[in-house]
Amino acid sequence: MSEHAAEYCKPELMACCGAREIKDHNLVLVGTGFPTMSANIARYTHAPHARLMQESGVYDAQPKRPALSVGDPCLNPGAAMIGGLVEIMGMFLQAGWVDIGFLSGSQVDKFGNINTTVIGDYAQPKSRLPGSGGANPIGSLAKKILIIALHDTRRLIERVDFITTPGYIDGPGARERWGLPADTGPEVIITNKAVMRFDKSTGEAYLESYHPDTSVEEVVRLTPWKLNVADDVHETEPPRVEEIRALREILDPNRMIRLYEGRGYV
Amino acid sequence: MSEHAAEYCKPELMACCGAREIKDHNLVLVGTGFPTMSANIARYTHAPHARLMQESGVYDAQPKRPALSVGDPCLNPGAAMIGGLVEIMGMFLQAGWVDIGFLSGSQVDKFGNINTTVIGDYAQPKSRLPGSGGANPIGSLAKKILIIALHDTRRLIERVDFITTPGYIDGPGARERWGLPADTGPEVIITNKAVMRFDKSTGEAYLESYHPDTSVEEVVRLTPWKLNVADDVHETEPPRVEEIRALREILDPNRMIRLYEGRGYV
Amino acid sequence: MSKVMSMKQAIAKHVNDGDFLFIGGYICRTPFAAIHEIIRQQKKDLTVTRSNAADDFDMMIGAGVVKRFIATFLSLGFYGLGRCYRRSLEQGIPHKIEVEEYTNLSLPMMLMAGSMGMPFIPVKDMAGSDLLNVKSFMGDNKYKIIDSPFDGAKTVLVPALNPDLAIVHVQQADEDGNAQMWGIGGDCQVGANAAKKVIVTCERIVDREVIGKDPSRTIVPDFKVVAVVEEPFCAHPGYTPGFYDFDFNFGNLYKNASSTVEGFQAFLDEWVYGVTGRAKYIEHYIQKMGYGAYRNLQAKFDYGYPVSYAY
Amino acid sequence: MSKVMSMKQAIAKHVNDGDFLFIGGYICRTPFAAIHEIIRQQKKDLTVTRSNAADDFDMMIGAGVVKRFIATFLSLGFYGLGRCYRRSLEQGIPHKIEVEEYTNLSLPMMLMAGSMGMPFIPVKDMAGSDLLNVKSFMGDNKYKIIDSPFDGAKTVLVPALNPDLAIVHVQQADEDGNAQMWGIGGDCQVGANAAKKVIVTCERIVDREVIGKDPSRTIVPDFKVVAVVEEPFCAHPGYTPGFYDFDFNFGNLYKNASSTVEGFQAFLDEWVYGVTGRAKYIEHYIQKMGYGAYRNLQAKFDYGYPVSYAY
Repeated sequence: MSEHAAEYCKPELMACCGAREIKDHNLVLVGTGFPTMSANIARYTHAPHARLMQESGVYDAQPKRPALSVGDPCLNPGAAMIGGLVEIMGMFLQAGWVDIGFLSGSQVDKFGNINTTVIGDYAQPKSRLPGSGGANPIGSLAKKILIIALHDTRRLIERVDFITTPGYIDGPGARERWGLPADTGPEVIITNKAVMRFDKSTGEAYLESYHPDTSVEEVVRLTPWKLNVADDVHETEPPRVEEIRALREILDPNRMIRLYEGRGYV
Repeated sequence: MSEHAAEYCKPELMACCGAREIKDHNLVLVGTGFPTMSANIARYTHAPHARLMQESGVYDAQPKRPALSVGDPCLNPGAAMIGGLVEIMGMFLQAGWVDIGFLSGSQVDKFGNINTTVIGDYAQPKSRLPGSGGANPIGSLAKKILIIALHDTRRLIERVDFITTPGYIDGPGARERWGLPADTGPEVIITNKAVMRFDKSTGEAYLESYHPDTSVEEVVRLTPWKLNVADDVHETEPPRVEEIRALREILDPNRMIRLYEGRGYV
Repeated sequence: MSKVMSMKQAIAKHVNDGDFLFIGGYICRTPFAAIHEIIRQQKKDLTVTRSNAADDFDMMIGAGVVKRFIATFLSLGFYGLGRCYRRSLEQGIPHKIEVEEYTNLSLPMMLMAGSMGMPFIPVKDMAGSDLLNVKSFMGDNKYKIIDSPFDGAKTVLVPALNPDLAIVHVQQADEDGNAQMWGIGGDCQVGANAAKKVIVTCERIVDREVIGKDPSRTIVPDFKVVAVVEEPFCAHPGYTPGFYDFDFNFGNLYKNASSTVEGFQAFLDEWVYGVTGRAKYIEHYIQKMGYGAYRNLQAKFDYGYPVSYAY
Repeated sequence: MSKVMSMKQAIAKHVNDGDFLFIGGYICRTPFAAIHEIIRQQKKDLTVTRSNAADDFDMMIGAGVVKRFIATFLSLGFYGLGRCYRRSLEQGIPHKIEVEEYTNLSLPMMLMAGSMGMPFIPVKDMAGSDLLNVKSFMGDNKYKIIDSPFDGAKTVLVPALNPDLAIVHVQQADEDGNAQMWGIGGDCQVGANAAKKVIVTCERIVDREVIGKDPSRTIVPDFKVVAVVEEPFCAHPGYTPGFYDFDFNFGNLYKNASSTVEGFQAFLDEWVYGVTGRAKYIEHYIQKMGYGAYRNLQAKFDYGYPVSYAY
């Protein structure tokens, strides 16, 4: 058993939870922030052959500073291949090569559907969000989707206002009926309070583990749908020493990840 | 009126006939041999902005020796753009940018249909030919098709054994019924005896001009279908001095074009 | 046959009110100088498209030149939501644009289909999402669902797009328009080649002979190009690989300015209407931010290896 | 994780009897050493494809390793018709292969569709020709004609192809398989990326750092690659831009040899079965043709310019 870090912040724990979902040799389509952190923690620990790509056209970048966007200049020098959206979203993702995709959104529901389009009515928006971008195709076509979310009753919701990106849509069999590829779909929702894993037979997220300093009861209370709890529910394993070392010594020496604390990830 | 060359061989005349069909700024999809000669004569005379491309992926090559194939090494250095079949056949041809295509075949019929697949029965071939290659898409999609043929009653035929590349198929309206793009199709058949132009209202080739040293009667006799003759039928204009100069001084100083004489182009 | 002209000429001559424009870029190689000129010339009723739009499209929407947007995404990324975009859709300021929504897979595929003369193209995304339930100006032609004639599977088809004009920024082009690019591509190549004509803006004009030394780098052939504009620093505040970095601080400036209608107007007055073109823009930038800030954006020296096409 | 191995190992390990192979090349960058090894190992019942096949495919057909051919064209070009191909189809020597015929537009599009996970793709060629009237082993799935759901226009759809394995030759690759290419492409990139796995043969193995100096040149990413074979002169008698010219005289030699069954067999005995691999092949070439002939094929020195991706 690994030793655990004595001290860590919640975003660091979340990044480690993401990393643990990544297997060696996995191909990971990342954005900025959490996904890049998670994928790189995995690379520096148990998954040295995992490879990252950005939808803008970059495969296996070697950035010398943290990328602020998927089109960041630092992703260019040293990459193994650079094309464009056609290559990453068409030739890699749609062709079925991408193992892991990360998603987040303003609303996430129990089926793992995600809304990044609009709060309120589409025609008369209360709040207009950016839209799908790469989210819909990633959610449709990557083999395993990891959802990052803030655990509150505004972000987690019984039913999203708009399905930008399909999770299990309205329940078991829906992805198949829509013709989405077999063996794709959301795997977990990683929040600042818990890891919720999807039960493929119901399409719903259930509580797998609650983070240290919270409890099953608190997580259930902060989740607006009737949250099923795993028989073997347990405390989330804290960051391991080698995970934290990768983060702080190699990936994020300035601990920029703590910016997420300011956004509520505590 | 231009001066004419005192001496020339039949393949040179044919190359000039091809060149005269090319307008300035035309994009010409060429193979080797006649098409390249014709397109380059045009470039060095009346169509300086005409541009050549080869289906293998090359646009505006600057070869320092005559290319022996559309994949010849000499097409690489100095080209303006190199891609592959997807770029030339998809992005340039299918997208409707190619003005001129050259075709030839073992059989050509009065509707400009061309056979490069098989002589005899398809399943039990008397003679198996190479197949379509780029011919079918060029014949389907280039705005103006120039057909180069040997004028005898084996190559010219009432009806080809196999339509590899559609001309006017079985007559007027057929291309439209099949959904081929408007304003495409064969323009002329240039042979070693004559120039036959297509009547768009019947889809059939008629005699426009007979080459010096032959006659309407000879051409009609050597053509296996009932050949219509233009009211203003006339002798083909011989190579102009400037056309022959481009050929012999720039393009083909060794007069390799005379190889075609050995293949019957006399 | 040289097609070289100024940005002012290129936009005046080739961008018409009501045109459908593809504008390339992905933070990388955004033709910002062209966008400013479009705004300066107060073009109207444009339909615009690109995958992953950012401050460039936000600015055009805020300046009122856009009527319709074939979209996948619009955000300022690190700097948050697109303020002008939100004001347009939430409050109708300066007017409510019409949005047809796709994704970063389907839209590039529609442009690729357009670039290759296909009528439509099958895509595997959008199924099961509300993107199929919202249709705007493309109406029932936004997409079609068929049963595949091969295996009966439900298949989403999206139509080819052929913009009237594309504007793309590249590292180098010759005077005829053969355009060469390296680094992050976005949907630049398919978007440019889908268009009926192309304005190429570039960091440097090179001889045709330079193009011929490395023809595999060419992404747009000259025959599609109607104007070539040599416009160094064209992509600022975005970047061009090998030439300059993106401008983190300017991103903040735009974010803050665009947070209010007045601030956005003041931004336009200063950086768009207040200059006659990119040269004056750079002058103003240096005057305001200091030469050090400008100098810091210039790319480091880190060249690769040459290759040979010889035989 | 190095995937470097010998050609013998790569073919033994990754080419199975009955496999569907894409083999790249267009006179340019034909992986001839791989083809010879496939013949040497007497693989059976292969389905093979590529647009514009030449002496390489002719030789495989004559050697009896091919069962089925998804074809557009097979010819020796300047040297006339493919003799082995004709003998197979006209006389059943060594056996009659099955041929499914497409074109140099439709086949690359089918491979492109395969490379991008599309189920099928619309093409504008083949309509009105007898190519629609001959169907072989693909049967009714050779193509489908539908009325476009957008505008009702008659539209030909062709299916995506996904070969079991692609073999492509490039100028350089790293040990993991990131493969870089320049010059004439044919359908090499779409064919390689359509396949479930790829053998990359290359003129030189380079460090990952070299790949990273010019990542826009990469045509196949390492994760698709199962073997990397450093095999200089691999494409002879074809060529590789920047490395060597094509061998005009060898073309004549093959033409003449393949004109008869006996001559073809003697050719295989000498150049394929008679050598253990490409090193011995080159030795034999030099012994027979002279070092001067070998030297004359080496490319001239004519390098372009390096570019920078720095910021």
